[in-house]
Amino acid sequence: MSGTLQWRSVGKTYGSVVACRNVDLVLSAGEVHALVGENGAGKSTLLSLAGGEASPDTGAVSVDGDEASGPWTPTVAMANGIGLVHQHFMLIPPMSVVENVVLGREPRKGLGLDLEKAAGELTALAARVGWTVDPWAKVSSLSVGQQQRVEILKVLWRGARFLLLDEPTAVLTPSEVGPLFEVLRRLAAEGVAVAIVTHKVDEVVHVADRVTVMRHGEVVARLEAPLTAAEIARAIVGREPLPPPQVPRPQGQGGGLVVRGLRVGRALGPVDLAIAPGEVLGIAGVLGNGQTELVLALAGLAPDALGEVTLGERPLDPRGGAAAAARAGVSHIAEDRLERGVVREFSVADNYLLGHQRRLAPSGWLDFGALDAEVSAALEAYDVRPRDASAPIRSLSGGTQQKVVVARELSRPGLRLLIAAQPTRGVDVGAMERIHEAIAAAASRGAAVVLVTSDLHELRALSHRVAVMYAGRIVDTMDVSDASDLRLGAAMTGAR
Amino acid sequence: MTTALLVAFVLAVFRISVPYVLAAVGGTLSERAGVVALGLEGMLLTGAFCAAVGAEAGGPAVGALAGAMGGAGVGVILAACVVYGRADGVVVGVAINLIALGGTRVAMQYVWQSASSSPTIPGLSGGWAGAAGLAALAVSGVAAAALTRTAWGLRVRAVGEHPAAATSLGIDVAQLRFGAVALSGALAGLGGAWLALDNHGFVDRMSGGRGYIALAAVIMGRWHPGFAALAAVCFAATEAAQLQLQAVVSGGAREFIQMLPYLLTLVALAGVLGRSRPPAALGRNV
Amino acid sequence: RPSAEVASDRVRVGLVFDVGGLGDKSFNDAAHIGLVRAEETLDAQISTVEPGDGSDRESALRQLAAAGNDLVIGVGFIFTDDIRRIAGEFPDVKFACVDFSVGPGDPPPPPNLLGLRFREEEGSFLVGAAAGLASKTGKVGFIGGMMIPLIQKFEAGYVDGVRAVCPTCEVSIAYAGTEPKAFADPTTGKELALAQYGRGADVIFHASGKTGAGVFVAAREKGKMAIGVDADQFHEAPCCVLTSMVKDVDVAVYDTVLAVATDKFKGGLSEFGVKEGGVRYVFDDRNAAMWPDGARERVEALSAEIAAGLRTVPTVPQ
Amino acid sequence: MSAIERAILALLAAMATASLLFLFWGASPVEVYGLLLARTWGDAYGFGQVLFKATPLALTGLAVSLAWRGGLLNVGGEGQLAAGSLAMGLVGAAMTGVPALVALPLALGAGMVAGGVVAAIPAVLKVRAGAHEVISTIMMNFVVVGCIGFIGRQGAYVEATVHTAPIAPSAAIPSLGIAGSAASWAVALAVCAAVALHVVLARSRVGFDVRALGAQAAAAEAGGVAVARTTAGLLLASGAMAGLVGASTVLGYKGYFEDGLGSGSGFMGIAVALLAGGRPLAVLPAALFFATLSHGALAISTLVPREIVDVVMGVVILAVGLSLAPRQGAAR
Ligand SMILES: Nc1ncnc2c1ncn2[C@@H]1O[C@H](COP(=O)(O)OP(=O)(O)OP(=O)(O)O)[C@@H](O)[C@H]1O
Ligand SMILES: Nc1ncnc2c1ncn2[C@@H]1O[C@H](COP(=O)(O)OP(=O)(O)OP(=O)(O)O)[C@@H](O)[C@H]1O
Ligand SMILES: [Mg+2]
Ligand SMILES: [Mg+2]
Repeated sequence: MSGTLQWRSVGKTYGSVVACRNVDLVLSAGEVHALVGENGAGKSTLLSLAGGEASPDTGAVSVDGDEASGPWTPTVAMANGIGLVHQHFMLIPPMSVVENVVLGREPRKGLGLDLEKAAGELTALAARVGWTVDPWAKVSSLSVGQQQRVEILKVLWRGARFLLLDEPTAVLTPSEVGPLFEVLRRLAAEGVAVAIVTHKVDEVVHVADRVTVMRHGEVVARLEAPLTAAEIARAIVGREPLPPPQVPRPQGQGGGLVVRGLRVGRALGPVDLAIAPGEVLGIAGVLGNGQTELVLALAGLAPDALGEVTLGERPLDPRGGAAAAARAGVSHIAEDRLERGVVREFSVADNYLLGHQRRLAPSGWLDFGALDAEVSAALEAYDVRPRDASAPIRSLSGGTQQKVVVARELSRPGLRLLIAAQPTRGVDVGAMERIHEAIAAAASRGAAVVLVTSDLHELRALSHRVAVMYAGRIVDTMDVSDASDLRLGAAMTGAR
Repeated sequence: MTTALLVAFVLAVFRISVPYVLAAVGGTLSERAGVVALGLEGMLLTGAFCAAVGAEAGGPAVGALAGAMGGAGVGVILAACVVYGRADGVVVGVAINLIALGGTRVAMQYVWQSASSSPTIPGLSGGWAGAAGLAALAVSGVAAAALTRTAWGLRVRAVGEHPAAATSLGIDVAQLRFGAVALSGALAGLGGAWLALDNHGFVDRMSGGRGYIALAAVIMGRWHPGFAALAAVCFAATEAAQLQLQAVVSGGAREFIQMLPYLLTLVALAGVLGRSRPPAALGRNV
Repeated sequence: RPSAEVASDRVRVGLVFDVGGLGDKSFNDAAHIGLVRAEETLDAQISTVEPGDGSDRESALRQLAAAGNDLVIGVGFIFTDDIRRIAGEFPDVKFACVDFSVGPGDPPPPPNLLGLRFREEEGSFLVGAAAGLASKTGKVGFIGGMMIPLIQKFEAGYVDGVRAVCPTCEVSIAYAGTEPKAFADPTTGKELALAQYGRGADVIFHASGKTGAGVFVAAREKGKMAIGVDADQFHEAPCCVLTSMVKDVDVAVYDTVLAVATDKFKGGLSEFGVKEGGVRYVFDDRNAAMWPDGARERVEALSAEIAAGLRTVPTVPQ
Repeated sequence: MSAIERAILALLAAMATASLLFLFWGASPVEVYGLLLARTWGDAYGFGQVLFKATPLALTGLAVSLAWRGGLLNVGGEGQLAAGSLAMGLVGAAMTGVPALVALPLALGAGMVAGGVVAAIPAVLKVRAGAHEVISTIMMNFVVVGCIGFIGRQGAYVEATVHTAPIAPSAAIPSLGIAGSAASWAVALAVCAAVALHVVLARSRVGFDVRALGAQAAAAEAGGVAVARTTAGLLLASGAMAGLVGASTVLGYKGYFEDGLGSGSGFMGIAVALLAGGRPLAVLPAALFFATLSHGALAISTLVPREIVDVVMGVVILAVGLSLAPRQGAAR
């Protein structure tokens, strides 16, 4: 049993929630093993049990067939060759790459740290995998893709033989996913066991040797290569996947969003674009090329923005605050849900109220009757479970939280512009379908839609036109039918 | 200014800066580890009291040691509540300061049968001012080096920025925070000891808000021990200038001279030093 | 308000301290000494309260008045208004207030209230004269606690005393602050004293409560002279205390208790100046060596002048 | 555990600590507590004094709570209440011959404006320069004390005193007449303020904005909350609330402003707000509790040092802080 990581009948409950129930799973050297399932199915829990960050209520985790005698802590897990890469990066932004890598296992020289030595080792390790890294760069200055490399190098530097990756591709662009998978395959070939969690069925087909499908904390299917996307999707949702929603081409022109010479600091611009009412403009690009700034400026949240924006022939101040934008009919599905999208400590109802507080308090006093009615209707329409408006939003799964956000943003009367930034990041297949439907519905009701996404499927399924951003500018705009991987990829890397 | 006056001024700055610098460096360590340093005032006060008791019993050296231990004791209580008890750091800081205030007065009545001051104790002579000032600055240098150049410092910074990340790497966040806060208590307690030893006695409320000023220095120093010490020295310098100026200025301007240090802080806060960013996990429990 | 206590022959006295409280080695302690002497020699039954913040003062007075004391004493000018009010409410209890303040146009105190007033400016004048005579550099200093009219009285008398013997002498004036804390801030006291010594002053008079402890530390460190206040503060720095401006609060308190015990208490104002022996300077074997030849005689003469009413001392800084 | 249970637990912990201290001092806890209760809730005068002392604590507690709910810690209560009290004293004194219906609102308004003005500087520094309000409000406390001394000595004080001229009778808040105690109808003002604040926070749009801002500023901003304006307004409102303290001390009790009048309640207001968890309605019992300890301290000072009560107050806050702490494994 050497080279195996084994979960033996593990169970874990959080309060009344059963995160894992009686799960048996073996991860062997040389394989890439995909873990899939809906939000809250227990995938992350399974990984954190192996990483020693949570301890199982029942069963145990063992490496090479031996169960650890003492408690299974992160340190013990690491010593046994387990390297866990979290969905939300566990990197310390103001520190350098090498500091992040050595943290907790620092090479010493006398009283001090020997960072030079570690930096050398790190550079060599990166080269072996096929990457180049600057060990002295600050993590905060790195792109998301680079940060992920640091995460992986961090566990490899600690001698990981079992590489556990939780949704590593959720934040990557398609052009970054391919190379990552190549590295994973190479590591597997070298004898590393790789487990990867993802919501993207195509990726599973592309990279995995074996697939374990989870639902409600239990393993519901085990599949082996060769795999088909449809088969996996069916196993995840337990039914046939829906066809992508149809967004009719806009008929009328004019009256939509017009942007001229928009700049935000050094990060964006100048940018010109126009979106007709009912049109969906998809924005592609490697993260950090001005998309965030564009979104914030259109949402009225860029205090240092310059330039002219009109919506329905009326001016829209990119510095004017979200309230003014909302009055003009702008809705904003924020990129960073946990920071900007929801108030984590608020209830579902209060989160729904956020951004509608002016409308629902015409006299200055909140109209709780109207709020309750709207929230109940929204929970029903979007199938938010549980249907409890007073539950704290942080008790919902990420996908469910996102449904509440989408419901809130699409319920704005007089919606003229919908800005959807990464609307389905980390969201499971079922919720994704619901959110796509909602965006399509907004467009067919006549809203101009800006869709910023790193998911090319989503981009192609919903957009009429596609714009590619690079270095703060729009470098290419095309009809969706012309948006081939090749053309997109070229534009995203600045090679036009 | 003549040379003699300049020397007098510099010595005054040294003397005044000792508690500020030590408390500010301690506060920096605590906050870099993610624990709000609102308890500095209580640490200074307790340190001063313990130093007076210690010095009365065994001379200045014992006093200094007792002061550091007293401050560390306060740090330990604070850390226990915040780190292991998971209480809010601001709440605990407020409580600790109140307890130190009342506690020293109760203890004074027990030890010296006076609610207002100790008898004269063996303290440090005036010649110590320069040495103590330089030593305090050296402490800030050591702290800066320890934060940036040692494994301990790396870990302290990590738990202050991203405790979850540190935990995932097998670092005991609670233990590190506990140590940093206890150390900050010892440093602030030593600062308090200087107050008592330099004045050859302890009086009620001797810390006189210096802990809060030290916290201001931590923030003005952008959570860097060196800059925090610098901010503390600047504070001491305006205070010294204020005291020296009183000898030459008269009339209504006096009130404004006395406000000088605080006004300067406000000016500094108004953006002269730019915006600063606290440790990301400051005040957040894990 | 009926007293619940059993009547007794012993005179019962309650006393409320000022901020700083017992153990300040000057003002409050002096009052306490007078009270304890009354306890010992007059068999008075005494109780004391150290109030916290402002409104506690009135409560404390009321508490003591209601508890059946024959005499309730407030120590400090800050009691003036509260004690007036309470005296009106408890006409059967006698009250006394140390440093009772009367502004222009204030009505006289009620018959059951005795205001004990000291002419601090006169005592300050005398120690000012001593400072002017003892100074070799022609520079002397004054350090006040909180900048309030009461303390400025000390300043005024002191400056006048210095000028009377040494018209060319320079007097530096400094105050520790504008809050009550300024009476309990030895660190600031020390720094102010060092600053004044550093500028050439060789005698400093402090009127700053516990802040003065720092002045004495500075005097010891620099080997320069300092002047104590309220009580004889020689022991604070035996090397260096030229004299002290003693305010015999203890005598005033004791005398008041005595008056009550012997049924001779009369309300009104009672002034203690040089003439009455209520304020004085200290000259004895311990500090004599610090006084230049003839200085003693000169100060005695000035003292006699004041006592005889031949000289008036200003109460406000000129 | 409910909030009430937590409060009771904290109370028990503090009482136990205090009992140990009393025993150590050689006093029987039963006797000390008995005396404390008898002299506070057990007699009319004591009860009146508790009400009187609770009023400033409630007002500063509300001031701190309000800011706290919006994510700000206002440590400037001391300066704000001092400025407000001075303003009330001066305006009150100028109201001779003015009917109460005008004089009283003017005096109260002056206090609120003065408190607000003191808070305005930290507010501007916060929104313009990002200055941390904890530091700037602490600095303002020192500055205000200096300014008040200056203003006083430049003629605001009656000569040779540290207090202002008496206020006009029409600007006075009537006493409640409880056995000669200092309690006045300013108590009602504090209760109204608490209720009003509760309703505004829970039911108004502004209150919702404040809560969102306090919970998560970035999400609030994206939800249309004007962060800078709300932050500044919040600090001003908090300062104005603290500026009302003079209603109890100046208008309801002394009849003039005196140096240091009401000082200490600014700092204790933080403790009150913490004990109340920032909830306006809970501020009232929290203020009563601290006022009871504070007045009771005087009564028990014949048996044990009065300052033990300060320690007890600290332990209460500590115990509340500990009992509010999130339990292991709970969501962050
Ligand atoms: N620390 C925790 N405390 C309480 N409940 C938790 C905790 N972690 C996970 N859960 C619950 O356990 C269940 C499984 O969560 P887990 O994170 O493993 O799901 P997942 O499959 O990774 O979901 P996703 O696809 O959204 O990432 C969820 O219902 C979640 O609410
Ligand atoms: N400490 C926790 N307490 C309660 N629930 C938790 C906790 N941590 C995670 N969860 C829940 O576990 C589930 C999965 O969490 P995870 O961190 O994987 O985020 P997610 O749902 O995948 O969101 P996203 O991927 O969009 O960031 C969610 O339902 C989340 O609410
Ligand atoms: Mg997950
Ligand atoms: Mg997820």
